[in-house]
Amino acid sequence: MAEKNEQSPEVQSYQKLQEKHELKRPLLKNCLKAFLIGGLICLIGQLITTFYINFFNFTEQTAGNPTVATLIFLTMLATGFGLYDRIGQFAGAGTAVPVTGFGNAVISSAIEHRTEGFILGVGTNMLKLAGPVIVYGVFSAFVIGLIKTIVIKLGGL
Amino acid sequence: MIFLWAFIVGGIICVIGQIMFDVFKLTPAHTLTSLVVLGAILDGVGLYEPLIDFAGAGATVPITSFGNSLVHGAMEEAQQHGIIGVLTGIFEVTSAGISAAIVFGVIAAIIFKPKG
Amino acid sequence: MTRTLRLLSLTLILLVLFGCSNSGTKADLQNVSNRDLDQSDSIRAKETLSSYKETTEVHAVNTKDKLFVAFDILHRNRFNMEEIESRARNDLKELFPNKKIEVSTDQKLVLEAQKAEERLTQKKTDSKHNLDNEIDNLFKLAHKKA
Amino acid sequence: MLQGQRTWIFDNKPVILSTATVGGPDEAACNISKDFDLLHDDMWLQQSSFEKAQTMMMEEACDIALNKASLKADEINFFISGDLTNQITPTTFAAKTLETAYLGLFSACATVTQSLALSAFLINAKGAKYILSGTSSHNSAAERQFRYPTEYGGQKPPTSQYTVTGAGCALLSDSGTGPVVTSATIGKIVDMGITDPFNMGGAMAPAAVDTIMTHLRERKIDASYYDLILTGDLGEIGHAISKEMLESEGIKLDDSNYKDCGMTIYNEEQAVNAGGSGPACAAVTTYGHFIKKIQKGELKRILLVATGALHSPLSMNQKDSIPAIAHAVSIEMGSDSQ
Repeated sequence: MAEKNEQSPEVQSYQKLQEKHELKRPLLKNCLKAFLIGGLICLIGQLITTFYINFFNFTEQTAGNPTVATLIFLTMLATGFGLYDRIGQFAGAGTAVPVTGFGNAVISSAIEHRTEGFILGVGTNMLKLAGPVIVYGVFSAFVIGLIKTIVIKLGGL
Repeated sequence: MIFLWAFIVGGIICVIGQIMFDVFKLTPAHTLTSLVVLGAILDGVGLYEPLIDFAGAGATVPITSFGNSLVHGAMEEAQQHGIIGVLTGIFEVTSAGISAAIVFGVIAAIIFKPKG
Repeated sequence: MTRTLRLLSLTLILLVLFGCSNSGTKADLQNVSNRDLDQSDSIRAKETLSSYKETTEVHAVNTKDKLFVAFDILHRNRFNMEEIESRARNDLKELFPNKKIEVSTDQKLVLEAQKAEERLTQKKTDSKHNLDNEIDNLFKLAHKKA
Repeated sequence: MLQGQRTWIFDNKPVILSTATVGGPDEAACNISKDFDLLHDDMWLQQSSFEKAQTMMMEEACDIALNKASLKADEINFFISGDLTNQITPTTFAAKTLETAYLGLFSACATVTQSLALSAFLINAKGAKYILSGTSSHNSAAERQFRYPTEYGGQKPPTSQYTVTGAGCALLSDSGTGPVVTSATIGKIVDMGITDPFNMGGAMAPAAVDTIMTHLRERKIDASYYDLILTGDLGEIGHAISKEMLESEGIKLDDSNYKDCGMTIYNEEQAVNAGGSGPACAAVTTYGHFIKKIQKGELKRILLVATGALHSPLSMNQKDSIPAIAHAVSIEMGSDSQ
């Protein structure tokens, strides 16, 4: 990609031809599906939160963790029974962006690699897909926390 | 009301993800990583908490909330111990999502095998 | 697939309707007469917060030296929740400078404060000791962190 | 023998004595399911891993081909085969079971023609009497190696293709009756800078065109010599592109004499997006469906151009483009080519 200007005219003309025939991704339809399914997952999350608030001793603040854990538990079942990849093909980002998508990335990697054993298979490969999310989540939190603390210390904000 | 807004806000965040998939042709890993960093930045400038107040699970369920809760954890320590707190805070921060995914991942590996 | 979609949207609408329909019942605190259980401060606090244009529901419980207020606001104002909460806190501090005050907009605490009120009016909370317990529980719950 | 720069003409007429195809559950539901010799309804084939399942399909295909020709494994000189799973271990373990001399190949989805061309060459040169030439792939084994875990809910774009679960095998000999391998053209790497791993057809089409053009030129024949020019797994996009490219070179083909295995195998209801792919795609379609047509006399001469994308997950992550290759082998009806 970086060598775009080095490409020969033959390659460039081929890529034009290729683009002409390439099936376009149905953006509008995909976005609508992502909206509906993604929204639905969040709605289910809200229902679970409300359930925990009303029937257990959780506040809005503390109900977040059990809600996420419950959603990931449901994801485990959907992934294990081979449903999540099918819903994912339909919903795209609608199932990838909620925490259920994160859970699915971890859980699907874990069960995929069980044939290679629990330490070298499951253990090493579990975070193969979700690793970058954790890595850059933590790192960006560190950087932002640092910047914010300095700004506050300097009397800004 | 909160249910409606959870649906709408959650849906919109997913649409942003879908656009990153389809228009910018990012892989899921790139997309999710960008969204987590986005969540962290939004919390850094103080916009994510109001969004949670407004949309409830619509803001806590999407992956962006990882960034939010990580920054929150770091900031809490920082308020007590200053700049050192950011460093020590970041080690104490855990997100329920990460722990839950790992625990259920191992359980799933014991119970299930891929359907193919 | 269309059938599934239709089913989904139907459940969705039902859920939203269901979620919107739980309006709060008002407990009449003026009936509480016991001096130890005097709730007149709570009534004043509720009047103050009810005068805000954003509030939809206020519940309050107090002892001699503590006051707990939980309130809910119009959904469109939830973006400014922190600001409204601190305004309420300051107003109440001014009103009751000698009391330890806790203010919350958390759904759970609104729910619990309402229950505490009901127990007062139904005379289930009938001693100073019980009331102290009630308010301590509310304070504890409000301080719980995620 | 050698004609032109990279085309072999096989004057001694290596014969395809028998062929065998094995498929998985998706293949049992596909367009050409009746042409399979053996179909499985379980992705695992009761094995402990997808890779072992792939090994088993390869073994079964070899057994069936041997049975059809009433031969035993120890009469076979060479087993020439490959696949695209990690260091072609599924094929290697099948070779271990067969206990024959073994040459392992890697040309990704073009392995079927690479193997067939080399086998025909060896037999033509009297280097062997019987050769088993085959290839296999397994959808889940390929998915987990090249893309995501099989249960991961990633959305595949419409340009993506679906790896065939199956194995195809041909038994070649220097004498006997059956379709004859008459010529082969070895392809060269063509890389047009496509980097999207979900668009294999677009990456491989120029390689197919290059090989077809070279084959026709070096054999000094016209495209109409063949009843059918059959590409491996270009899919919808690659098929359309290659057709347009061939047309601009003056070779006009239509849907009746220019087909793609990846578009032939699955039906519309199967969610395979642009079509089938994988080494087994061209193998099962040709050795099952089209060989039967040749045997029945419905087709006389076909040119099989299997295409392969020779990238690896590593090269993709290092932002390299997808290098593609295509090898062509012509198969003609025995009596006609006498």
